[in-house]
Amino acid sequence: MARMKAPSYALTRAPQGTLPTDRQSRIRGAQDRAAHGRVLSALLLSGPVLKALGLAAVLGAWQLYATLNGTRLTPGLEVIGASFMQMLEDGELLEHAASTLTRGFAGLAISFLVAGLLGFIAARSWVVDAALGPFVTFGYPVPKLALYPVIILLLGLGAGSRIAQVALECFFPIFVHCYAGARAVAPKMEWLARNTGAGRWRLLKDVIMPSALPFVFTGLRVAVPIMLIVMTVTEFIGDSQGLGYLIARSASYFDTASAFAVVATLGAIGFVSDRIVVKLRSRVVFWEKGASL
Amino acid sequence: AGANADACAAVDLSAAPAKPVPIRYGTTGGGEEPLALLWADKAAYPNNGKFYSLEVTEFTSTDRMTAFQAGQIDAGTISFPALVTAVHVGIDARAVAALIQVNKEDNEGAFAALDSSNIRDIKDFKGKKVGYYGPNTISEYWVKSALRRAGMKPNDVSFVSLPPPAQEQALRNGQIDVAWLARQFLFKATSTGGVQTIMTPFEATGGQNQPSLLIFFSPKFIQANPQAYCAWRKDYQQALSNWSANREAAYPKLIAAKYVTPFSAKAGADGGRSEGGVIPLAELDATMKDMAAARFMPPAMVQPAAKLVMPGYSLVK
Amino acid sequence: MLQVKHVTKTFRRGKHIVNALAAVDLTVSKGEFLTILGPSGCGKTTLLHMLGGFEFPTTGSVEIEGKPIAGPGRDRGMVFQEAMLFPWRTARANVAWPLEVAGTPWRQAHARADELLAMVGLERFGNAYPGELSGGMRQRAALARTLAMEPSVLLMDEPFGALDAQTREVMQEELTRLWQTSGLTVVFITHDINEAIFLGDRVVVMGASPGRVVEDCVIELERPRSSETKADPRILAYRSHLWEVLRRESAKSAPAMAGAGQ
Amino acid sequence: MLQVKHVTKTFRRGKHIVNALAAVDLTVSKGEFLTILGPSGCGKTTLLHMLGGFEFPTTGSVEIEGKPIAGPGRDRGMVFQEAMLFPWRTARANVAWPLEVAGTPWRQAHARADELLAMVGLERFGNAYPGELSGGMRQRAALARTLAMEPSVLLMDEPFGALDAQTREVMQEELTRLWQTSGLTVVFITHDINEAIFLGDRVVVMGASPGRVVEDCVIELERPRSSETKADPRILAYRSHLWEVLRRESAKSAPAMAGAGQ
Amino acid sequence: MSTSGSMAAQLMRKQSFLGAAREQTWLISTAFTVFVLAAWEGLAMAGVLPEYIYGPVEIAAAFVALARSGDLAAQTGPSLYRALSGFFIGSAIGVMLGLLAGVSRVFRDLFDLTQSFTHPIPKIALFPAIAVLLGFTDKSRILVIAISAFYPSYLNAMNGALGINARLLWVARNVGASKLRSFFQVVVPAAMPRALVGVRISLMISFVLMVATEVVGHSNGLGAGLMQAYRDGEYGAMYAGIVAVALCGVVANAVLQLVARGLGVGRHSGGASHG
Ligand SMILES: Nc1ncnc2c1ncn2[C@@H]1O[C@H](COP(=O)(O)OP(=O)(O)OP(=O)(O)O)[C@@H](O)[C@H]1O
Ligand SMILES: Nc1ncnc2c1ncn2[C@@H]1O[C@H](COP(=O)(O)OP(=O)(O)OP(=O)(O)O)[C@@H](O)[C@H]1O
Ligand SMILES: [Mg+2]
Ligand SMILES: [Mg+2]
Repeated sequence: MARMKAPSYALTRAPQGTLPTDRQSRIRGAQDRAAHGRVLSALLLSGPVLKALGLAAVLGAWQLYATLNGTRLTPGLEVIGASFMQMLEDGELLEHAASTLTRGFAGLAISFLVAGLLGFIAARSWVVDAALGPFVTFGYPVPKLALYPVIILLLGLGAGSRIAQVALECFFPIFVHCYAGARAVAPKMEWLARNTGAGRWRLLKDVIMPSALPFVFTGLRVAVPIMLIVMTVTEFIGDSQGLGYLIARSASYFDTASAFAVVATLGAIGFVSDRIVVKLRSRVVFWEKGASL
Repeated sequence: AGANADACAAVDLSAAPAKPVPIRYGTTGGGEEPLALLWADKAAYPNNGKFYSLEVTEFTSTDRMTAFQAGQIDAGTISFPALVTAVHVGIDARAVAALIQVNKEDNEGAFAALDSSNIRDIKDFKGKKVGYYGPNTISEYWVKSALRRAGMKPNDVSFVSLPPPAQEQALRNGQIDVAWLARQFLFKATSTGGVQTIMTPFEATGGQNQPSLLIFFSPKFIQANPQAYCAWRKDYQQALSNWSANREAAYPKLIAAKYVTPFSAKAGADGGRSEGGVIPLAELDATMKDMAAARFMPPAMVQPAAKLVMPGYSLVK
Repeated sequence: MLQVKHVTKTFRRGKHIVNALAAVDLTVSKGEFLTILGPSGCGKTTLLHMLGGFEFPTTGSVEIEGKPIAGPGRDRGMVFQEAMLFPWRTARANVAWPLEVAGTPWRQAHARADELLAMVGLERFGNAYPGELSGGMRQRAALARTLAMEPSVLLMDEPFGALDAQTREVMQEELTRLWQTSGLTVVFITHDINEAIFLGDRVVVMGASPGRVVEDCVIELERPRSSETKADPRILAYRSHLWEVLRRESAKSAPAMAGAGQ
Repeated sequence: MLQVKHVTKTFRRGKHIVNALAAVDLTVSKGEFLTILGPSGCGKTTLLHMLGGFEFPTTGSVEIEGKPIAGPGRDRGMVFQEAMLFPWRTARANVAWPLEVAGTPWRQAHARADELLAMVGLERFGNAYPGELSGGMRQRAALARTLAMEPSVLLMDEPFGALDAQTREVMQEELTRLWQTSGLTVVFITHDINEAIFLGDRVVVMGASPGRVVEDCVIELERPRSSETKADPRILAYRSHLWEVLRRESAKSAPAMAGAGQ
Repeated sequence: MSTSGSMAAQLMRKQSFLGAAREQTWLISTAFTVFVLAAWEGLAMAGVLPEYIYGPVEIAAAFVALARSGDLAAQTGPSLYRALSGFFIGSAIGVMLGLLAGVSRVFRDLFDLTQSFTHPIPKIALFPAIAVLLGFTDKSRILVIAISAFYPSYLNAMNGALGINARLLWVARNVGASKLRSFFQVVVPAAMPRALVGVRISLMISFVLMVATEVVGHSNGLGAGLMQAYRDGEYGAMYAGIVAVALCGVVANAVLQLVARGLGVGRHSGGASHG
């Protein structure tokens, strides 16, 4: 193993933190250009700071609006925060959030299974593509929310109708993304796969899926918020569960602060889900690193 | 002049202003027929367009108060619980007249169950799913009041919030066991058959007269435009008496104005109107007490009825 | 046996058509090593794609063992002009893929992949992703992947184009050894006349405008060929002959290039 | 003048690091034609990318006229190892793009693009999209695009790798002519030793494990060089010398390749 | 309008081995559609379906009735105005910012947290707050639609830009192209196929929100009309409204596809890198 003149070319373990990354080198290059005054801007432009700045800007704008406007309809962050803590202590918030999440993710899972599968099949088989074509073209611009009454009539007012509504509303975004993804395979790569004699399943698993993954993840990122939105809107009516119900109830007591506290909770839930999806994406689709202008 | 004196008596309605004052009014879209006559039968109410002009916008219940707080409407229709809550949280809206009155003759609607079910009165509600219009609506109060009277607890039933038209279907599909059916839906359901009335609001509240739907105004608006307001109020009272006198003559006009559909017109007489649109303060107080007792409303919200109305300008007794 | 019978291929480009191949006839015997030379754009790649079953002739037919080629098959391994590695797989996993497809157990497939990578001089880069390999390394990895398929026909499109002279020689020797021990049929496109002569049993020269076969030259050098063979005077003769043909072809196509309208 | 001063470059691959270049020193004078040879994966492309300003050294510095290179510039035209044409633009529009960027009127830019396409023998393919061009055609189009920039330094990464011998000779002559008339500085990576000698004022050989300069050889052949020059006996001498160096380098890296653990 | 063909052409370059003739595709599309409609109608006629689920013929009749009454024409104008204005504003800004975020880490980081936090908030829940600012007017509705349409376009454009082969941008930098020019002439075309997937979703969301916003506050339009019909238990008019909304969506989508094809998307495979 350890040969006498082990070439430094060989792969060696990087001593932690000693190696400048590409970007650091680039920054260094930039620093060479203008020797100083860059430290502050480098700090300001660092990832975490920027991310926090972006969010702070939005929240700050809200607070400003609230302060200037001063009506009960746009409560300030401190009022919303107080309502939030109150509901958290009551245990109400968690209970309703749990109800929303279990139903919502159940719907999303169903949608992903069905739409993902159909999307891939339609992308790869012109017969299925042709058969589904008119339904996709006509079905996807139809606001599925308009069908909710019918769904209630069919499935009742509990979990069933909500799960169905979420599945229905998320169906097309997921379908469209999976369809586009399954068609984004580089032609030569597919030739190659067919050359090795890869069967349908192989082709799907090892070539089409990886090529489609960037699209699928975008689909997921689009679908999670749609799920939360649909859950909220459908919970405005029906059995008294979920964050949507909580919003409706707060609104009927003209308790805007509580309503916004619930809305913020929805934002937080969506935020966490989105972070998970983003982390997963960078793990799974590691070969798409992005480029800078 | 004191709270009891009618301030409108002092308002001069002989000379109209150069331009009528617009009253931006938010409606709910159900059971407001007498009010709707003001624009559906405009010719009969010449003050509309002379002293005031009614700009009507239809809202869902919570949106209406949002619009009001944002200064986008001056007046509107409000349910009694919503009024209590609004005044309690400090919204500057005060009731000036009654719109729907729960009383013995009232047929604005009823709680109903399927013939095939074994629900016959409030005692059978235990563990059942009851359709209502949502939290803090008057339909919730009626159920809770009846439950209290029957010696039961509010959470003996589970409430299912549903928009009015969905109630009948949900009942027939077994998604709920008891539905709250407003007049035209009750009419439709009973004419189809298989559904029977369990209790009316009047029965549910133990025979208590009470206004369930009120008209509110912004006190600031009235103070700034007493003439427009009083002219409107006069017209409204006129419309009420016309409505009581001859509903059959009014329906075609309401249909033409698209306020009601021909079908709901067939649902017929209502009877749930207070004489001259007057708000009986004593009834309000009694109802609020019952609301608190039925655990529909936190006791902290109970307040003297006089605080809910606009002193001087309201039709009260 | 591969047979290309009177094949033409036209591509449509908007309103225009491009005649890529005109009446190509070609037979490759079993176990033969055929090399193809020809000016840039004369249709070599197009022809090879047809043998692979990826594209189809506009007229004429392409047959294997007397049966028309209906699509790609594991029997005909293809090395594309661009490496076309899967960016989501390491070099090793890329090479192991055809084996996994064939149902080889994972461990075995990866062990074999390591052997093949060693053969092309990439043993230390098994864990590297394609984006981290140099151009020549990618080409070698792609070659290893195709070899993993153990095809009976090897279709290679300028596989050593991005390799330095030394590595190229090593690879040529490896390929020759492999071919001799396994009875492979090889169709090999190159731009290097020496390579074409050194490797091939037969060198075919294609001409452009439109693409067709202009020279079919049997190389009568003994096997096994070694670096001494390279000094053989016959090689020089072949060289100058093929060079002459190529020059004539390019010259012929050059004015045609300039003259032909769209 | 381009100066590479004690440059090292390390790539990070997960937990491992790859030493692509170790202490490279190199100076290219103004107007010089420098060719680079070296085994596959020795870091030639990496070095060229640094001269282009696309990548940066881990240690050391790369300078132009005494100033560190901070980024890409129009003065240094780059021909990439892969053609990197814009797939959504026709060949003509691809070549015209640098001119459009420089503010040349559309009509003029396209006229000039047609000239350049003709120069690389693609006059009939101005309307073709890159996906419709053969490998060699794409390479030529990419070259034309870089020439359209009229850079003062030309950085070329195996630009003629996918060309047949004949086309290659034509292109070599064109390039030489261009270089002689314009005072260009050229850094040219190739795997063809003859090409390196025929084109270069100086040939640099790089070695692998890790990448560094192992030979710097001035070619003392008179200009202009013609096809007769190719018969010059000195060429043979250079050839065998460079070949020897390359062989030694590859040989040195080969056993290391086999032995080095991960 | 060819359905599957255009679906494919718009999204990505088509490269199927089993390329089917246009007529075949058409035949299958028609046959399957007719089959489903016939099955549905059959069930409706057999009385298997509940009373409130209409058959296709009944819905068509209701649609014709609504169209005859003139209500349809009156409702379509304002609805389309809202949906399309919101869609244009939202998706245009979304695509632009998304592409910027794709190529600039600063932009990406700046929008990152904000995006993931605000995206899942039901915009319709913000309507009251917006209405305080702009009133229960078309302005508020368009704003809500635009905000909602923003996200899918943003995300897809960003991911499209992230997938660009970095070397293409190197070429641009080498040529000395300004950032602006590189952005419009390299990033935009390379990312367009993916960005358009997002624009498609945005269009869909715009129509959903069109219906949702027309239910809030006072409104006219298709959404308000169909909700009114639903409230009145006039299911025929409700279904007719749904069909009308669907038709608007379909036409808008078809126009979008034509524009995409006019822009040349789908003629090439974009700049996404593959090894
Ligand atoms: N998809 C296509 N659409 C249109 N024309 C094409 C297409 N593919 C190839 N061609 C044309 O067909 C001709 C032959 O191309 P091919 O790739 O076979 O050439 P080649 O001999 O491999 O060239 P090279 O040595 O440069 O790789 C060229 O003129 C090319 O422009
Ligand atoms: N992005 C990267 N990440 C990790 N390693 C890299 C990366 N780019 C290049 N390398 C490594 O750096 C070394 C030099 O690569 P480079 O592309 O410069 O070689 P080259 O001399 O151009 O070879 P070729 O002649 O095959 O093109 C190789 O070992 C390669 O694996
Ligand atoms: Mg080729
Ligand atoms: Mg290289």
